[in-house]
Amino acid sequence: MTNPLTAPRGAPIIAVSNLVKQFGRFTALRGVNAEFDAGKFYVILGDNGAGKTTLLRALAGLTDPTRGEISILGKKPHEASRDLGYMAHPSLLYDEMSGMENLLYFDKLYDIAGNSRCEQAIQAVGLDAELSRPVGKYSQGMRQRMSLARAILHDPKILFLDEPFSNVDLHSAREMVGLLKGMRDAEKTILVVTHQAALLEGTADEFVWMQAGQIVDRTNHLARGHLAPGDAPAGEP
Amino acid sequence: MKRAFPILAVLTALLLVYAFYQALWVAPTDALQGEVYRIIYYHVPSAWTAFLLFFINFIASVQYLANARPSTARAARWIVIAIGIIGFVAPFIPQVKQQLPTGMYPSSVATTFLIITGLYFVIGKYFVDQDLDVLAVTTAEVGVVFCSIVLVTGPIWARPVWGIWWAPGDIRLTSTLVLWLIYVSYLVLRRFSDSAQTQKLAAVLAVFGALDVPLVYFSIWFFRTQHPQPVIGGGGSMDPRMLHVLLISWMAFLCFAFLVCWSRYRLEKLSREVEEAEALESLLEPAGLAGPSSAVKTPLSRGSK
Amino acid sequence: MRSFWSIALATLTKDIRLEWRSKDALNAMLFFSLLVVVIFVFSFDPLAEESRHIVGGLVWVAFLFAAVVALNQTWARELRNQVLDAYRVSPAPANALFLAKAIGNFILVSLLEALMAPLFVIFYNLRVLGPAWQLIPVALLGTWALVVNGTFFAAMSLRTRSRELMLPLLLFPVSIPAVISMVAATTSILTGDDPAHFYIVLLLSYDVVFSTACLALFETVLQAE
Amino acid sequence: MNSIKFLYAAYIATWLIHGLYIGSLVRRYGRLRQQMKDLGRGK
Repeated sequence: MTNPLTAPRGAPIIAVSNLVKQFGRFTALRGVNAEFDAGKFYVILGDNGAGKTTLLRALAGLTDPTRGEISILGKKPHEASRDLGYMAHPSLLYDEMSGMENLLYFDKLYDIAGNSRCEQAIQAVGLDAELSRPVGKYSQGMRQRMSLARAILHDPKILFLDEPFSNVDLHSAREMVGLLKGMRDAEKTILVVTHQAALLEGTADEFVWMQAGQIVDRTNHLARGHLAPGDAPAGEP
Repeated sequence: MKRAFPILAVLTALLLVYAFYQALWVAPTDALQGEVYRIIYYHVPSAWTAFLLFFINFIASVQYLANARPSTARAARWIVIAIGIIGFVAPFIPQVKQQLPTGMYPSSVATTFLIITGLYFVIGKYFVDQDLDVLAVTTAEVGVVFCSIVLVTGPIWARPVWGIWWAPGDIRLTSTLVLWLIYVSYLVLRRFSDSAQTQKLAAVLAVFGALDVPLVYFSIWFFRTQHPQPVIGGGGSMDPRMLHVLLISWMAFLCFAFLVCWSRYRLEKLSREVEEAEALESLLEPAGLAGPSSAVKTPLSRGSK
Repeated sequence: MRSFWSIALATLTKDIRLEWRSKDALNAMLFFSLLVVVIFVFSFDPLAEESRHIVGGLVWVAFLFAAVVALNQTWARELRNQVLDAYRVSPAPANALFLAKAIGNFILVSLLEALMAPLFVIFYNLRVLGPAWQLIPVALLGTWALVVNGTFFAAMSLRTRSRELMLPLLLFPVSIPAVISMVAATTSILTGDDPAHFYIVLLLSYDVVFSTACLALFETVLQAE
Repeated sequence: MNSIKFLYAAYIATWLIHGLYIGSLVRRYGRLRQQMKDLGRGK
């Protein structure tokens, strides 16, 4: 396999330069530099507090960086919002409404009216659009999948997923991986933050290792071939 | 710049002593109120100073918000110019002239608008980006101090003259109280904010507070005022010697306010630099990580003396 | 522009639907406003002769308390599961969300007032001496005045520590002219002594000024994390 | 005249408030200086 750093398959679609994010005295990101190419599947790995979620939130335009630049499709994250799908660790859904009702609402925010689009999204994640149960009564796995359906509702070019497999049983997780693989094959760019990287071995194009607010390594395999200069061995399972 | 502060401090002290002497011994005794009227030499200048500071806070906040985008900054500039032109020309139009309250001259109204416009551009020239926010904190805090003095000396004056501490229908004291409340809530928001964008939130609140001022004034105005006629531009009943002393006193308090603002401004700048340095320190903390350490210069070199 | 209104409408219907599904909160709120009325009745003797002069103030202070409790709940629903983030990553304009929330709160607070007002009338034996129909514009404009800034400052206090406490701290000072106007207008209508027109105009200008300011500045508040 | 007391009270109150505020500024400067020292020591 070729090294993706030297031979990119697609053009860079996301460029991050010198990104710093501080919450008071706590530093979440300390100078992140990276480019992500179109149509690739990235997995971001690292310990708790390594800055993965903060990076994803900054990319999605939810949090303004203290310093540094983010360019998505040549625009700022806010301006590129139509091309971004974001799935967070919390479900980002209203517990008291059914999945379909939720999606019909979020549909309006993207100015794409129509039940069919929502039904497609629900079916894409392997759920039943007829399900009238409120989301609050879903199982964790179903809720995660519905959350994914919300993120892909407007058919974005780029997907940011934060811990999509946490608390999901292995079977559902495998299904979701298959789904993501299909989307990658449909030329979507996908960034996944996860602790269960083993699930994505063979699916992901690249593993991005983060530690203490910086990207320390990028590898093609889950096993890190070499360590970054001055880096301690990662405590990743 | 460093040496200017003590020189100015000495001058201000002299001016304050002179104003004190003028207020207590030179100014004539009021025929109706007796000696106690001399409170106005502290009360009124403090009020004017507080209003000026709050106004600067408003301008700084508007500019801070407008500068977020070049387009809004440009729009704000043109709006201010338009207000300046209209305010300069309008008082001389006969129909508008008639509407002005007695004792208010068109030329003074026009000058006021000119000063307001000028202030916007002067502040915009000398304060950029975060400095605008520092200016806003400074003026709000010092303004609240002066406003507190107005609110304390007001009732002390009212008691012997009116026989009551506080007249709820009195327009100026009550609207000053509301103004004080608004700016205290502004300072509370700054203290309690959890956001990385406290400055923006505070600026928004400052704009809301400033929009509130005319509404406060009109709402109390209808209650009918118990206050004596305005001291300046209201009937001209004031002895010119009294006015003279009042203006000297205002000059003295303005200089004093300037000094206090200067110290507060420097304190805020320094503490932000310290915060930044602490943040940088935490940025560099885990040794061995290849970071931006070489490129980082501590910003404390200036402030540590 | 069309999408602005459709987003606002969708948000509003969504909020009403959610409010309806979790009726507990609504019921608790109704009970709370009932309690406020009863407390006021016990604190201020309803049989006093001059009750007509003070009841305008009492009613609006009671409404203010009920409104603050209701307003504090507005954004709570958006914070659960961080649904607000889903709105923030979407291209939907922030104003539309604000407008929907403000209208939703307006409906809710009006509902509470509609429950409380008759109780005040009964307990205080009120009989209106002035033009009674003017109470309607006063109530509508006054409620909007409280609600528009209340919704705005409730969103602002999301970004602070101890947010439930922050809302009244931010809201009350700015609301003083509105409170003065509605109390004075109500009193002059009840007593029939003075015309209330001036205050109605003042309330209207308050509403216009602050609705504009809120719509213009809400994006700053929503995105200030 | 008794009202002269009010005059004195007002003047004293004014300088008391200014004094308190300047005192708080001095205290804050002191705390800042301490912070700066700590910052230098931390390195």
